[in-house]
Amino acid sequence: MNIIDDLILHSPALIVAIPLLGAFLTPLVSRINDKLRNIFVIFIVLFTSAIVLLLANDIYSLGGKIHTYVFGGSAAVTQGGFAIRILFEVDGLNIFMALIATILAIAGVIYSWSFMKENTGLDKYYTLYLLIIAGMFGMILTGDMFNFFVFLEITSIASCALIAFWTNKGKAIDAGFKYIVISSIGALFILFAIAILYGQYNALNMAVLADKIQFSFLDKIALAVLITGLAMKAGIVPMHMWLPDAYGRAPSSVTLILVGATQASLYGALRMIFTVYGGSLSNTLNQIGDVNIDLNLLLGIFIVALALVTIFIGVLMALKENNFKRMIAFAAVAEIGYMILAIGAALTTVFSATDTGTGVMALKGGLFHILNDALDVGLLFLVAGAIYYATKETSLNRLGGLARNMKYTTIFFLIGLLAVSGMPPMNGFASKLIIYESTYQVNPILSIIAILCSILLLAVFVKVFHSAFLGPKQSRFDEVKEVPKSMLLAMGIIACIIIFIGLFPNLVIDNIVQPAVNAITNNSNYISNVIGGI
Amino acid sequence: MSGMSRIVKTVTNVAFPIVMIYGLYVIAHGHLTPGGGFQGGAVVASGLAMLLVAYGSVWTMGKVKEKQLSVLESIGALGFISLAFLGILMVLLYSSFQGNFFNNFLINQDIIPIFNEIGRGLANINTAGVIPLMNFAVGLKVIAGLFAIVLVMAYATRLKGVKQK
Amino acid sequence: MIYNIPYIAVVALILIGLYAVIFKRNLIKIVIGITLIESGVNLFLITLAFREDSIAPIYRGSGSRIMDMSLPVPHALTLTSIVIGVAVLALMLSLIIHLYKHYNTLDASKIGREEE
Amino acid sequence: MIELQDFLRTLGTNSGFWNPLIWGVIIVIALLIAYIIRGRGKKEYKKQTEQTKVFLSGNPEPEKEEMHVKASNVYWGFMESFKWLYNGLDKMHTGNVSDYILWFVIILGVFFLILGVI
Repeated sequence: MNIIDDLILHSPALIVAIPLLGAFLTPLVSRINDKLRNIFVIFIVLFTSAIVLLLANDIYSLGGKIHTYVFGGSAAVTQGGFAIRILFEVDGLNIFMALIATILAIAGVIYSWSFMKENTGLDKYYTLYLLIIAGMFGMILTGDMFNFFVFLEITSIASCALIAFWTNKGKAIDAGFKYIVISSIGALFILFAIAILYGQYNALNMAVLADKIQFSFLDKIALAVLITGLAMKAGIVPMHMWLPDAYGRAPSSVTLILVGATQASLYGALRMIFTVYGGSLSNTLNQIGDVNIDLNLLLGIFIVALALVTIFIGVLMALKENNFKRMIAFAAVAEIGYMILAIGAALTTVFSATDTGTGVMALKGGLFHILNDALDVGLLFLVAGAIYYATKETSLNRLGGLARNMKYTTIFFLIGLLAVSGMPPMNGFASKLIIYESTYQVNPILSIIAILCSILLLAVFVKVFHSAFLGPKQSRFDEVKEVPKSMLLAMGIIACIIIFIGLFPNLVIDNIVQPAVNAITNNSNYISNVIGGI
Repeated sequence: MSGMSRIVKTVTNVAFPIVMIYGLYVIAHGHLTPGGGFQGGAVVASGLAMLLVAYGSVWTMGKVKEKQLSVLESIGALGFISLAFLGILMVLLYSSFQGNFFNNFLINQDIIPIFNEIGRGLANINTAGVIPLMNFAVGLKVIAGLFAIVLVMAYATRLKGVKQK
Repeated sequence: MIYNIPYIAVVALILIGLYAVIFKRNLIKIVIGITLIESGVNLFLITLAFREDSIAPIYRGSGSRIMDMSLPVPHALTLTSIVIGVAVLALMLSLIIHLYKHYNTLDASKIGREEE
Repeated sequence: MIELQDFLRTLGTNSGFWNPLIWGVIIVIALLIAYIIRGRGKKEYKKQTEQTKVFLSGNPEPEKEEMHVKASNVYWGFMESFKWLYNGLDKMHTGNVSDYILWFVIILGVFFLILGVI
């Protein structure tokens, strides 16, 4: 199978390049026929997904393998030990995030077929959509700091344009403007940090940087700027306020892919903390007054504090909100808090020698929750979009009795509700269970707050379920019908994956999450593999 | 805006070809001198923007449609990406070739020897393999893209001005 | 000391830009602040590439003085950052045009406040 | 690669386990019990008679559509008792992009403090 081998060999480049090619072909194809364009876009996304699956199969079949791809030549030129060329480095964590992005991309494109049908300017919509997908995959797969910045900007520019896609609504344009301001400032600060690192070590490659890093004064500045910038892009309280605006005003199919873009930023933060700075965080002491504290402990405690605030404020604001999509966006903020909670808890313990698996357990839960959150929140956004499509209403106050008209949508919403609030047997329960247990071993209060907020999250979605789907039949909605098949198909795909993961969580954890955890905790393997490969 | 005075138009008529030639020079010599596709494209686009300012957006919109520009932009981007793809596909042509994405497949080969040189002076445009070709593609994209941005912005703000009066 | 002046300018540019973004309510001024931050970062990158008595990094065969060239990578990074900056600037300005059409104001505290 | 027994394995954590299939069996048993209890209800209940009509102390029954509790009224008591908290939260969410950046700078400062830069 020569061609399959070639595809796998070149897959990191193809995963980014094919959506990019598709993006620039879309305006030309849409001059021929609209239907042809839709089929073309779906074909491009499916083809990319097939390559992602091939690459994933290749990486998982050889445990601990890191697929290094050199752009522009067969080998990276290393005159004097410099990695000049751009490298794509794919390990367990990268491919885990890529699989999430794949699911979201497929569902989003299928959903767009009917959801956006009545809009004009769809050639631009699909171009930008494929650009977001390409940028997201680029952020996830790249092993080069500057390349990460470039793909971050591609993603944010394209998603800003799509957030403001409904230009007849002032609030949508306002949300787009806020998003571009936030993301360009965040990205500029990230570039500043990258420049600091480059100025010191003459390298942009993540593995080379991780090898060389000294944790000097300038590196500390760079770390602070990197974490803050990426945390803002990931929507951590108190830098979350752009998120309800952007998620709430964008078309639902765009919101789905924005969830993926947000989590790509979260991946970036993970990569920076654990891989690039991982070796030096654990053996650096920080002096506060007279006491010396391990830096990773201090950083972990602060991240845990941010996470608790994130969960708490996200849930409370969601409870108050009456706009359907803004409410789900606040719930998404809370869900991000759970991931950060697990990551912060892991950061406090995973580097210490006396750790008895708590840190690894927490990381497992956190990463598993990234997957689950993308699916659950994504499904809820799709349901919100379906309701908007059918009724043209966004406010929960004016909805009611929709379960009588939209049977399947109601079932999908129920699945998403149970999953997002961590009810068994859905996938959210499995990951939250691990997070509760591991954080309990760090500090019991953390898991108590987490469980309480999870109950509040259930209350939030019970409110939605009550006010949108239950209640007497409303005469305004007599004409409302079930949404078209492509939207149902997209929701169905995500719902099936949710139920599958919920029923067989161990299968997913052993085969997909565990390699990602290994990739995070073992940064010396990453360094030796990549530097040995060039 | 509906065009400026005759003096401005005359000066624009004189300056426009010079700006164009300079921009195209920067694009074509991107691999030999400082510059390249984006810089040259920006120079050309600023020349076109000068035309837009002097003659007004309505006149320019009559000459160039935004849709044509977006097609040009797509073609430029496609050229860039396909040159990058050719780096992989060159494996099919020469069997011993180990190609990667973005590979510079025109240097160090013996099929088309004219591209196989190293530039020693400003006249050697056929050096550096695919880099000049990529510069052309990027230049085309930047010209079309920047001009489309300026044109659409000028046109949109013009409509607003009419409404207020 | 004289080599530190660009870095002082970098910090000054970034701080002025942040000031404009945080304390100004006019959308255009916010955009100007972002461009100032961007210029600061670009200046920082360019300063990193500087070497004393260096020549432009253009390879002209075996006779080139490779070791005397200034670093080409930060130049490329700066150029990429400028390109991205142009795209962001164009996008922000066109969004402002749309916002002005909707609300007839550029005051950030009066935009997007209507009840639905 | 993936065998049948993998599907049946439980999710083991450090101090316990979770098996959705056992949970499924239990939920089926619970539903069965609920059905049995429901089967022991009153037999003389008849549909479409006076028994099903709403009795509001003799007051006329309002329109059915207006009986639906609006979303903003669902957790009214909760909102009212936590008014102090929500007032603060509302003050925080100004919706101004400048304030978003201000929070960014504040968090950046805190990170600088923690990492020992300042």
